[in-house]
Amino acid sequence: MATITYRDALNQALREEMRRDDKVFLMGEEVGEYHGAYKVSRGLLEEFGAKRVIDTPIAELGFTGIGVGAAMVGLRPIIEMMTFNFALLAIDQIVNSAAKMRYMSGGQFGCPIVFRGPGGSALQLGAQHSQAFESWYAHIPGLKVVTPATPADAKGLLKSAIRDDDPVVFIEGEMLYNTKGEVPEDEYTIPLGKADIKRDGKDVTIVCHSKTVTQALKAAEQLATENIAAEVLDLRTIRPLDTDAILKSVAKTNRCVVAEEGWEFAGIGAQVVDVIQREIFDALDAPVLRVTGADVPMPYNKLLEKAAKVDAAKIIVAAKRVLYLA
Amino acid sequence: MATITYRDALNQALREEMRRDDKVFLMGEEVGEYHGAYKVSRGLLEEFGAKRVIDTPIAELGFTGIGVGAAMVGLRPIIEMMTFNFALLAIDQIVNSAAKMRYMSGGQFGCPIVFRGPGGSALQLGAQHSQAFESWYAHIPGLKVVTPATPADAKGLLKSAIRDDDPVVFIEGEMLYNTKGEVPEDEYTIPLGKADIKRDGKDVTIVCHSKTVTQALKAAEQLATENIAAEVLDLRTIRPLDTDAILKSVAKTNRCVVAEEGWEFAGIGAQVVDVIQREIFDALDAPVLRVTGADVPMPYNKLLEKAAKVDAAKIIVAAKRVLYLA
Amino acid sequence: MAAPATSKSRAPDASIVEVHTRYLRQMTLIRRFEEKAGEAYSLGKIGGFCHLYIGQEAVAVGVMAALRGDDYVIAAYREHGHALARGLSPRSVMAELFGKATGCSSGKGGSMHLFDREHRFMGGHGIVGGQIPLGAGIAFATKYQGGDQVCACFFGEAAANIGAFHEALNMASLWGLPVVFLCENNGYGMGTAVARASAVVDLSRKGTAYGMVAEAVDGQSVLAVRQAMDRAVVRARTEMQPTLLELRTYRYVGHSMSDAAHGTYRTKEEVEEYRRRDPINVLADQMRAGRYLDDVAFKALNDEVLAEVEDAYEFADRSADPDPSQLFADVYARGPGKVS
Amino acid sequence: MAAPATSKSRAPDASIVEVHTRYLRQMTLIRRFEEKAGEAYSLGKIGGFCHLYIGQEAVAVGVMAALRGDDYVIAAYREHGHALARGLSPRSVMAELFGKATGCSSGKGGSMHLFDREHRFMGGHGIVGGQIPLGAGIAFATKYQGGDQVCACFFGEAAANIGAFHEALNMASLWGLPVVFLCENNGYGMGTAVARASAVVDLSRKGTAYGMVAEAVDGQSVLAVRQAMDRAVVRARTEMQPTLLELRTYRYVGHSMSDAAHGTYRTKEEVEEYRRRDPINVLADQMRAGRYLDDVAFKALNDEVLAEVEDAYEFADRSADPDPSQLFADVYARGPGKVS
Ligand SMILES: Cc1ncc(C[n+]2csc(CCOP(=O)(O)OP(=O)(O)O)c2C)c(N)n1
Ligand SMILES: Cc1ncc(C[n+]2csc(CCOP(=O)(O)OP(=O)(O)O)c2C)c(N)n1
Ligand SMILES: [Mg+2]
Ligand SMILES: [Mg+2]
Repeated sequence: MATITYRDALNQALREEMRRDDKVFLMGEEVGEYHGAYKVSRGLLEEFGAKRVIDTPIAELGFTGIGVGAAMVGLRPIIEMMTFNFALLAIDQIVNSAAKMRYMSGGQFGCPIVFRGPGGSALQLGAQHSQAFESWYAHIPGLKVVTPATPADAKGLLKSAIRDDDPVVFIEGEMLYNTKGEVPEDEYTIPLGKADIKRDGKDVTIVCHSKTVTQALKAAEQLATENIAAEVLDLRTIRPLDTDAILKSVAKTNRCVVAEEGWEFAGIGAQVVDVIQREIFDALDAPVLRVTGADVPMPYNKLLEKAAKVDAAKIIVAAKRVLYLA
Repeated sequence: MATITYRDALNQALREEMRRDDKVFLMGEEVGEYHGAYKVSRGLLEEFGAKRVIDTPIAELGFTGIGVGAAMVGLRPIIEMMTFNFALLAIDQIVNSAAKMRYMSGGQFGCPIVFRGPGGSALQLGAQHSQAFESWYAHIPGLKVVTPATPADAKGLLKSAIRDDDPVVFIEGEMLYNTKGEVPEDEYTIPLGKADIKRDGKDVTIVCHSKTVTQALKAAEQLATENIAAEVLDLRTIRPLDTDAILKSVAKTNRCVVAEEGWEFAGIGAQVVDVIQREIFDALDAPVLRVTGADVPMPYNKLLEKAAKVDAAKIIVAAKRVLYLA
Repeated sequence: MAAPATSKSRAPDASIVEVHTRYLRQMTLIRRFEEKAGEAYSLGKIGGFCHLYIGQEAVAVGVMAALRGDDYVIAAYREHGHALARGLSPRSVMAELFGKATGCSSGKGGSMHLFDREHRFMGGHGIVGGQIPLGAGIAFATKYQGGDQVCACFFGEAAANIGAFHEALNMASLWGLPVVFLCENNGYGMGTAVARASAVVDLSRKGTAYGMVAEAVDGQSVLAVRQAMDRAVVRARTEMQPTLLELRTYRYVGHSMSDAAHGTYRTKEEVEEYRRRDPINVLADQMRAGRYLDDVAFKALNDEVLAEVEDAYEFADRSADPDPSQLFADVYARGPGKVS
Repeated sequence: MAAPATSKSRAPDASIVEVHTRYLRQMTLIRRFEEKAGEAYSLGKIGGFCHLYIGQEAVAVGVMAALRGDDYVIAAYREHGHALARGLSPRSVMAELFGKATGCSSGKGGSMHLFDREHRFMGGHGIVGGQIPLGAGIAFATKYQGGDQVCACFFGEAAANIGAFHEALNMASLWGLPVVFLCENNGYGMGTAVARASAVVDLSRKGTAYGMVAEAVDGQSVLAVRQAMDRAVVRARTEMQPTLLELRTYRYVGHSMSDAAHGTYRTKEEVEEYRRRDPINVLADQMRAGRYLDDVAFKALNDEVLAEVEDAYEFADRSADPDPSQLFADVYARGPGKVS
């Protein structure tokens, strides 16, 4: 296995899938000559040319719609959102066109498209550039939502997303691009809809995704020094949600914390809590607790920002609380 | 008390607030000469003139932004969304401008604005015109979200929303405009953030809002014939959520069903469940169950549509299940 | 059906007779179909919104006449006429309006969401302006794949005020996409006259901002529409250049079935005025003048069309609703749409 | 500071000397401020994105010179220069970049979100094009209240491709709003040259689609900018008509602090080429030619400005962070932002 960055793992996935299928193309702001604002598409313009790596004007709604139109007639567009904050401008095409096309056409027109780019909290970018919208997309039938946490997952899941016949919202962790991890040398894919146990444990389950996986692992390590064995369950795909994996883990540990970068109200964790209490109410030894971003627009100041964000320490506190140790 | 329609109650609220404060104006598609697509603004152009009742081009993003700009300098715009389905085009201005203005300006610029119009399921309008987005807006700090169920609430809450110094997303039930109810003759307002017990009961709490209130009341009536006393708790305001009222009711009944027209995943009900299990876990005699719209884009066909929607029968089934009677 | 003139001096050639007769028939079919749809709506057979195309028939018919079978068509929610002109059977369109399993979208789309894969009829879209980038995207795909198909992308004049129009036209021009933007200027977006919504009323001027060839066309003349569309199709098919056509037309009826034909926003007189340039009459008069249409033939054509519409109605009426299991079908390519 | 020429034949009048000297000082202040900000960024004193205005100074200075104190200004994320030209103190701007409580947005906004109520400086907005409707809305409010204030609404040329631009310009023209749309065409949106993003490169042509007076202006000449803005302000203030000004300028540095000045998307030579028409030099040369500036005076002015920037830096550096309690303040007008 090679140790590479999350960014390079995504780049490999794009490259491999573009080699494999010439219906796949990449479109977005600065994806070509500039290699992407976060340099995920480095070298792709050079390899595949301007026909398949397309720099767009700043027109999120328009180029997203162009992607959806192209997908209706069988191409497999990958639409890069420079960040998902800007996707709010395109969300009508994602929700009202892409997600509904197959259904409202009575199954005649599918929409095999990937909307990808960074999401979640950033570093001192302030209120308009640091938001986690996965619970919005996950609310919508017709969409799939993927939020990889590691280089290996990023690569395997992006390849599956590109091959998928439905619209996939693929949200990369803006703070994860430089993180490194082992990635298999051989071709592989990871199925959408399957969570992954990133660390085994028997005392408490920490459900997490994207950047909070790193934080949960850190928390678990710390908890281990206090003889608490936390299981870290990375959802990986948010929709469809791997409820079996969640229930299995919590049925074992009887306690659960759900962490996410996004805001609390109607977040991913709320849905996870709902599923757990509904399905295995009696298995719970304590209420499920959630760790979320503070319920405020993201402040610019470094200290306020830190206070607003999820971190390992906050996860540890929650874990101890569900164990009635704090 | 006069018995009037929900539509007329809203009209009265608009009229009274426009009379009271000339900083208040109404802007949107067809609000003037056409009196609103749902005729909520009947007579307002005639009374207040084209300066204060402004017909716009079809440009949701643009006129929403114009409203937010006007609110920054002290006007009190009411922006009508012909339906909230179209607000997806404007959501960037709602979320990235209105909701964040006060915070990112360090408290210098508020945004006293109301975004209002119909939302929720409609009648055979198909996938793009029948959606309930309240959980999206409620996810966002900086916004308030109001969803009145009766004429009296509609009037009192709209008046409060217009006077509020923060951006309020005010979602009217598209199927409620013709419903009638008693409305006080004298001037009154209803505070945002306060739920209302629409029917007392001791056996099970049905948490609901907007159109599902009507259905919950119907369900409660039916349940009463089977000697089950259901308490119907109308949230009225979704953000801020009246958790005290929810907890108080459920602490009494020990059982709860949450109904909403929207989709299940990360819906309002998920948040309600989260709060309940977290705060009064031990008071629950059964898992909280949810009744939601089916997890599909809305189909046009009448029978499929009926199957997709929440109704009293589905609420009854859920209520009996939490009572272990089904 | 049509009676070719006998007078040698003005004898139109047979192909013109055939072509004009076809246009007349299609326009009449749309008119009769829409009238029947209005009736069915009043009977509660059709639900939801129902936007009729009465008065605008020359646009859809003239445009489709310039297209090949493998070209693409995309439209907004007022698209019954486009679907029929494109060749979808009145049965499948009417059945869709009735929400039946035999409808072109299997009863799941309804009036605003007519789709037909075989005819490359790409919908029926309900968000104003939403189909404009989609149309550009279909053209993008054609160019990407080296095809020479054209995409005909219809929208109302009020849609030209929305951002999606601006973004799509810029990219279509910038990238040379084989798409024709068909702005049907019927004077109103719901109750708003064009001059109350657009800072310029000569909508073809909007092309300037995108360096795009633009043309204003008499949308009541099917022949004028056909000719302008021919030019635009050549530009798209052989030069890979988009065109903006403004088709000046009028809707006689209300915005949808829930409105009166004329509300506070326009007068009865204005509607009457426009009815004088009825697209069906415009063509019929021309054919009459050329002596290849007489009253008998016209009536025969109309009767034939009426029968077809009746048949469509009967078919729709007796067709079955979709199976309840269809509720969860086609949310995703595979598997049901159940989240948890 | 400035040395008025003595030669009688060309003696500029005192007010011109004063005005030009002020422009020169403001442009130099912005330049030195931005250089210092770049330095502070490299030292980690400033975080996040930081978009410098170096090369474009004549635009902000020329525009602000035409405004009254009670007019409104709104801009995008590259707005340090606009804020300074508008009269915000270098201290409050630098402190905001440092995220300090003494910053103009109390440390919560940062580089992209400078706000100042007193100066009617309406932000600093980070979503491309987002401030264009906001600017139109501010102008709407002025007209609504019967005021005669003007709103100066800045954006980059790449923002002219987004829907918000289209929608806002149409309504501003349709409704006669007192706003000036200031399109700063610095040739690039990040790494994308204007011709790769816009189907027309003569951006003032976009005014045609909205029946709006539009003008292309030499954005390197502060005097040309001032004159064009004077005309636009009159149109807004007295005729209630918006104007679109395209200000042709250039940015010498990278899109933000994280980019090199020239990437793959432009050459070093191109940047050098443009530096020859540096807005500060263009004005200074003119003043020198008019003999009301010499090297000594220019150096003195520069030193003065440098001291002011140093002071701002020191102030920002020693200022306190916001109190932790500020995290939940100002989410709403009243009460904390806690949901449940
Ligand atoms: C984005 C959006 N806003 C508003 C509506 C409601 N609406 C439906 S049709 C219509 C008028 C459109 O007029 P035009 O584009 O001229 O087409 P026409 O109806 O005249 O064919 C409006 C406002 C919508 N469907 N989508
Ligand atoms: C809607 C949106 N899309 C993308 C971005 C990312 N972005 C920030 S600045 C920028 C380039 C803008 O260029 P231009 O408008 O010319 O202004 P300039 O930076 O040249 O001053 C882009 C793409 C954004 N902030 N908002
Ligand atoms: Mg129209
Ligand atoms: Mg630029």
